[in-house]
Amino acid sequence: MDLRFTPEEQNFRQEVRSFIAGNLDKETHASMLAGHRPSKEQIVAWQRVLNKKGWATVDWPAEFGGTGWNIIKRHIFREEVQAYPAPEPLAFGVYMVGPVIITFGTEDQKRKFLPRIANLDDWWCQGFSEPGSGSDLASLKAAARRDGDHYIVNGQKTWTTYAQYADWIFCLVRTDPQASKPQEGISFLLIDMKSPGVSLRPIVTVDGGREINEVFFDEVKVPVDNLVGVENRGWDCAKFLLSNERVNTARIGATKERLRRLKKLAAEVQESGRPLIEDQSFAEKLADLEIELKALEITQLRVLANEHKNGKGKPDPASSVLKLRGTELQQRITELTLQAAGPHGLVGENLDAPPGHNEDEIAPEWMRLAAPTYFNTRKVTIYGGSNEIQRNIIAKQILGL
Amino acid sequence: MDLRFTPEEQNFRQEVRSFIAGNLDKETHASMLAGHRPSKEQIVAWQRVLNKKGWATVDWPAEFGGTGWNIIKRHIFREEVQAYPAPEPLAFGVYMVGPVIITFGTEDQKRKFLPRIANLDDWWCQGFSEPGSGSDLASLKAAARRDGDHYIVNGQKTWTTYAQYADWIFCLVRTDPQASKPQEGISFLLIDMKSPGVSLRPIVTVDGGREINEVFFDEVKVPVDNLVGVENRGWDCAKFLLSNERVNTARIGATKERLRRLKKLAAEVQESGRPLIEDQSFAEKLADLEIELKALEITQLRVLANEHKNGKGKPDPASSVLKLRGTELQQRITELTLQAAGPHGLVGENLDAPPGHNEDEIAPEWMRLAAPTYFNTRKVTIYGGSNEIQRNIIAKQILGL
Amino acid sequence: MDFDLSDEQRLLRDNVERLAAPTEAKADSPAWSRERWKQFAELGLLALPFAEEDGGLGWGPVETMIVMEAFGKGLVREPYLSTVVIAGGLIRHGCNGAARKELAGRVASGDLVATFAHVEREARHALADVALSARKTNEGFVLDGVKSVVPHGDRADLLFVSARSTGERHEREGISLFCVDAAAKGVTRRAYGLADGTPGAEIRLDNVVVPAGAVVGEPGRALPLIERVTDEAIAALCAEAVGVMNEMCDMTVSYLKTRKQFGRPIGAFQALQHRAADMFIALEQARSMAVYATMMATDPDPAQRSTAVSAAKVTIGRNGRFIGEQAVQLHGGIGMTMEYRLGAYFKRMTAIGMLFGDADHHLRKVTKAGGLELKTG
Amino acid sequence: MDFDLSDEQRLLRDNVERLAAPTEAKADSPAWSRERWKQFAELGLLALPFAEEDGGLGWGPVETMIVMEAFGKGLVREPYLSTVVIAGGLIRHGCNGAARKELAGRVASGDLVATFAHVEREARHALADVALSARKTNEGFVLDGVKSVVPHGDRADLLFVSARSTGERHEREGISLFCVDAAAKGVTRRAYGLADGTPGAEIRLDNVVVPAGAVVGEPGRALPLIERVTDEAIAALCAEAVGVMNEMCDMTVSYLKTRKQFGRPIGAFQALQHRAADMFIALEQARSMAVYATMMATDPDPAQRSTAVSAAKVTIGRNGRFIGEQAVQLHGGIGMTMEYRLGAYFKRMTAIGMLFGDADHHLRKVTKAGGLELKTG
Repeated sequence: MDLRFTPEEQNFRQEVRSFIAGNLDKETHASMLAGHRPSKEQIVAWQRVLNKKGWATVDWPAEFGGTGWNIIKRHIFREEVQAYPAPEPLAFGVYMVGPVIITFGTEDQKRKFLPRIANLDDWWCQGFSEPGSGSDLASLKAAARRDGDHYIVNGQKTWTTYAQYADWIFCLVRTDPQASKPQEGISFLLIDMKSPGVSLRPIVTVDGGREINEVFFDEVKVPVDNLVGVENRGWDCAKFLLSNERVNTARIGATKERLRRLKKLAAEVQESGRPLIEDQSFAEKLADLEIELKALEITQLRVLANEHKNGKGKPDPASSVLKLRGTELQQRITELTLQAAGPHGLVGENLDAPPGHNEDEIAPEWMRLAAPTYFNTRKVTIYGGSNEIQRNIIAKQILGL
Repeated sequence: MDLRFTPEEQNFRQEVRSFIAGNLDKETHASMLAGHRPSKEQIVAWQRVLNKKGWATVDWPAEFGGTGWNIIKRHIFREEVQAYPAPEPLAFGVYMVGPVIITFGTEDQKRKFLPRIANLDDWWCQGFSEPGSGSDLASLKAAARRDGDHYIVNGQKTWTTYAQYADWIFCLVRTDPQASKPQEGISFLLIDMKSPGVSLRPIVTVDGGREINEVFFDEVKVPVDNLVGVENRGWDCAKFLLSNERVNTARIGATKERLRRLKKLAAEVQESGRPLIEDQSFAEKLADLEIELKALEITQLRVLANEHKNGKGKPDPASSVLKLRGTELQQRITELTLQAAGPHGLVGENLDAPPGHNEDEIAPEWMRLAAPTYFNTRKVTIYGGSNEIQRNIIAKQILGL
Repeated sequence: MDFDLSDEQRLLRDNVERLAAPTEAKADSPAWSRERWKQFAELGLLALPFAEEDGGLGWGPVETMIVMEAFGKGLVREPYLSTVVIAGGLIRHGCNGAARKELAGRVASGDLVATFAHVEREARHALADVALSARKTNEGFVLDGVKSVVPHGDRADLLFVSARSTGERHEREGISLFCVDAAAKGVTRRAYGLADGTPGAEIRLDNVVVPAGAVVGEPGRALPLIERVTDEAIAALCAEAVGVMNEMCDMTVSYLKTRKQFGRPIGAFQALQHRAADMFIALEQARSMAVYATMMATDPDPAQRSTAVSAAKVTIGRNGRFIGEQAVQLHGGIGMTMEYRLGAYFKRMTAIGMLFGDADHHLRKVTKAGGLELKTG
Repeated sequence: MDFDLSDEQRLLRDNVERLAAPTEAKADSPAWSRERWKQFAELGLLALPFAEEDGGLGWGPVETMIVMEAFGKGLVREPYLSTVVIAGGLIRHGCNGAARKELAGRVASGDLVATFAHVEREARHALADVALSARKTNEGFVLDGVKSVVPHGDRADLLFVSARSTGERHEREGISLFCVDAAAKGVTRRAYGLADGTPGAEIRLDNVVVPAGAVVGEPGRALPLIERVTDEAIAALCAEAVGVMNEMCDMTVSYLKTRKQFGRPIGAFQALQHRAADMFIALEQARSMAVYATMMATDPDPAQRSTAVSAAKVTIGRNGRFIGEQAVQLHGGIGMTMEYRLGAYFKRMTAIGMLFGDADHHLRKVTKAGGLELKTG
């Protein structure tokens, strides 16, 4: 047991950091630093830079374009990308459907989809939730019936992030309505968003942004070749994917970056001539967050090391701890940032407003973004299996209750 | 709506305060101020002083020795007693079995028991919980079978506070094991602790004190005259009693007194030459508690005013809020007191040690009592219907979930 | 002590609740209408706090509490707080004789929308942090500087503007208050929506000339007046907050009863039941502190008044955030969308938490004041 | 970076866990035995941290962590922390040459129980607050004053006593450390049980004469040594705490599975399941911070070391309290009794929370140090 990063690991970190610094578009970086989400174009451009370097899909097995790095290096890489901050490779492709195709897909599927996922030639989105199926995912109703070489898909998905950009959607659909358990009649389908019968309706969120959508399927023809894994066994793919997602949603590197920024801002903001950070109560809240974050960082390393030891594909239920605490910390930082913004945090702004636009004189950009970011970040304890569901998982799968 | 105390109410408060100051035994007062529980003798002596004045049973209807005061005066009286601090009238008699006898009892029972309850001629204890029946009180097993003019009681009660002092115990016992619902076969019995077949086993609590006991009944003969209310309808008495108890367990006056004391102590204790209370973080915790307590105080007045308006005997489920928050605040203060004690809080002491004994030179009495009081106060969120049960009550009875 | 509403108060509550009843439509449109404002006037709501001799109803903080709570429940966007409570308070406590009567009349009739322009870019929550300059001339004053985050500053006809006539930024002395026509030369405003969708503005005063008669209260000594009215405003805001929280709790409980997952209403799950119970507790505690603030907002002792109002703001800020966040969480995705009315309440609650200082700011104030009185009685 | 235990470490863990396995009997009897102490010696545990040249095993903080965690699980009352970790640390870092070797040997063999007498009546958690006086004479020093809350001070053979040889109370300079025979003339001790049942004592030194050779480390400059060893002690205590919390969590989960109310195990109730999940999370976070403290306790930079260790103590203090309180709450009445072993763990956890400063004290330290490093890597 040695918990220090080795010199080799530290060198690797430097290498990653220098690469990002030397290759990331300055405007993308500035905009993210200010608290904006990267745009579609920025995400695509950066992922292609990474892919060219061979770093777009570092977690994949080497034969499919992975780097073969060990768990620590992969952790360092992800942390550096988040903390710089730079856009992360598109999760729906690289962390979600990609690993599912690698694990459950056919050779043809791998050949057809993986390189395009890596290069973000295809933008993927996720079709899991439905209006009536949130936490109870297995109750989903969108259905696919077999018709020759095709499935005919009907139904609706919702909360689909960035569906407006997407070329493809991976969906859970019901293929056997007669199955004895709801989990058993579900299949995992890949659907071209350009297929006739696919339509979208944007959902505007409380922060004023347009991130999510409803997706409707009306007699959509999907080639049976687009089934991943075994018909009616799509639940296996879903469980595999969701467990991966839990580890990803901790986003510790990104939280570090936000916290570091907040600390800097709190040193600049003054009340009655005294920097906010000199207020013991505020300073202790920041220190508290730093401590919680350190604990979570080490917990994440422990979970990763454990997964590594136990072999891949075996999801560690402790990843629920990462999802839970990770998302809580993300929210906590947005609360404190809003507090730091003070009255000018009331100068709200649409999260999708272009960076650096001309409201600057009313209040600095970070203050204007504080409220919408706080609003928007409420989502993180809801999606990816709500934190209540994560507590169920811990109670049942870890504690055996 | 006028939320200020009227001059008459303020005068009344002064009158109560002066009476306590003029009549409470100095040693009792000093010992309670230091954080000790009053002894049996102190409780008895003081209740008799109160009874002589006509103030031992202020909440009872005037015909049974109540004062006829309105809800506000009764609130003021209780608050003054707790905040002085002076011993409160013995709850098991005055707040629990007394009102049950008044509401459900026979004329004979009223004549026989009420004056002795008021004068603390009889010390009562409570026989509700059993080893297998805590939160699920209705699952109790202690049984009474009819045998002529008597019930024969067999079984066991537990967590019986001060049973070692008690002359009488009021018990829930099962009289109809065949009843269709567990609540329906239960009766409310008064049992003389000197009856043959009654025995005790003390339970020492983590603080080292001896407050609670197990009580065993082995073929105990109880006259049928000691049944309160209707046979098999004892659950009505129990519900009535428990709802009263919830209001009582808030103990806001006592909490005020403890908080006021803690504030004083925190001004005396120094670290690196600076009083603890000048530490912003500690001072804010105290202020926080004061605010929470103020909110609870007004909530209590609102609940009382509401009960008053809706008529007596109709328990307000909002009393669960009082029990929940009231007990949480009691615990919070013991935590902060322990924190204020610092390293010398480690000089633990048995809560039942005589006051002012000779360990004084090792650490002041309040520091020595800090840890055992913290330990002991864990009970308040457990007894009287655990706080989890109170949340169930709020969810079901108030919110209709 | 008496918690009952009088018959008149009950009638007021019923009337206002009817007028302010939340509708699906309203949550989507943050705009307010002069039409409804006129309805308020007809009901006497705009005359509520003014003395009868000034043409008002002569009602007090309890009536204001009743109105504001109903407005909170209905998410009313009209400038009642700005115009009637705050500007009204400055008029009542700051203006004299004829001016008071005239302004009160114009507010009561619904003709005049007024607001208080006080916050500055660098000031955060410190009320004494005023830099906008008031230069004395022979005829009066020249005002120069910028006020920001002025609620309803976009359409207000009349502005009460705090300015520094002497002394340094942060000093308690030297602050004066001016009554400025929003159409006056040199006044420009830039309208924007606040984070919760209510209208706001940045207001720039470029050498705005005002007569000596525009001074409200004592020149150079306006801070105590500002503090007094701010405390009254916070008390009213606390009542509004209770209405907002109440509605969020109600929405959540009914969502828990109707939304089904795993074959039963999600309200059947004990963990969610307990969360709802905690929301109810938070609401009841907040309600009690709103009552406390109402009771103390007119206390003659400024120190006691301010500490009590700050204590209420602490509870409102924390419990409001807890209730809002949990309401969104228990609703899941739907609670995050603009289409569902919860979001608008959540955002309003967030804004209330920030207005006039957040919970931590007020906790610090209570702490510095030595805490709340723990004396019984 | 590597989280795996070596084969040797795994063997150590298994051995210690076997030796320290909790038994019902032990929770009731807070006393410790010289017999078991000898068993520890035989297993090499008492030689663990000392250099091989001093007759020790030359093991490091990870091994200490393994031992302490197992001791926490088993609620071991033997003076390992006092004698091996703390006195051992003072010996290792403070004593020179022959003295070091001799003392290390006596500790390792189990012949010598030693402890550190540092806390004073007025000092609270400030390590520099030393008033016990050390007056220099021709032959050495005369010690005069009182130390309190000395863990295992009742039976220790050897006392390390901090004293002020120059300067004022609170000053960092002027503190010296002495090695004092507990049987020396002028030493009196008053034994009592600490709040968690472990033995403690107040120790009075009335003009105790010690030779110049009794000074440990540099005279007047002992504070850095004391801080270093205190940090090592806190790291070890964090590991013990993890063992204690782990056991409380395990007890609670199995109680939830067996205790029946309303016709089913109470662990079937979702609100209690979620509470148990929160306890598990608190445990895992605490475990991570104990690992962090272990890693940082030997960091060459005293500032980084101390801040990291304080951060761990914050987590341990808070999460330990949460787990302890919830364990008692979920057990209900039975958790409050001396008869059931949970109570002893709860009290130990409470004592650990107080030892060397509570969570708030350490949060203040972290804050004053400017927080934890947020740099990646």
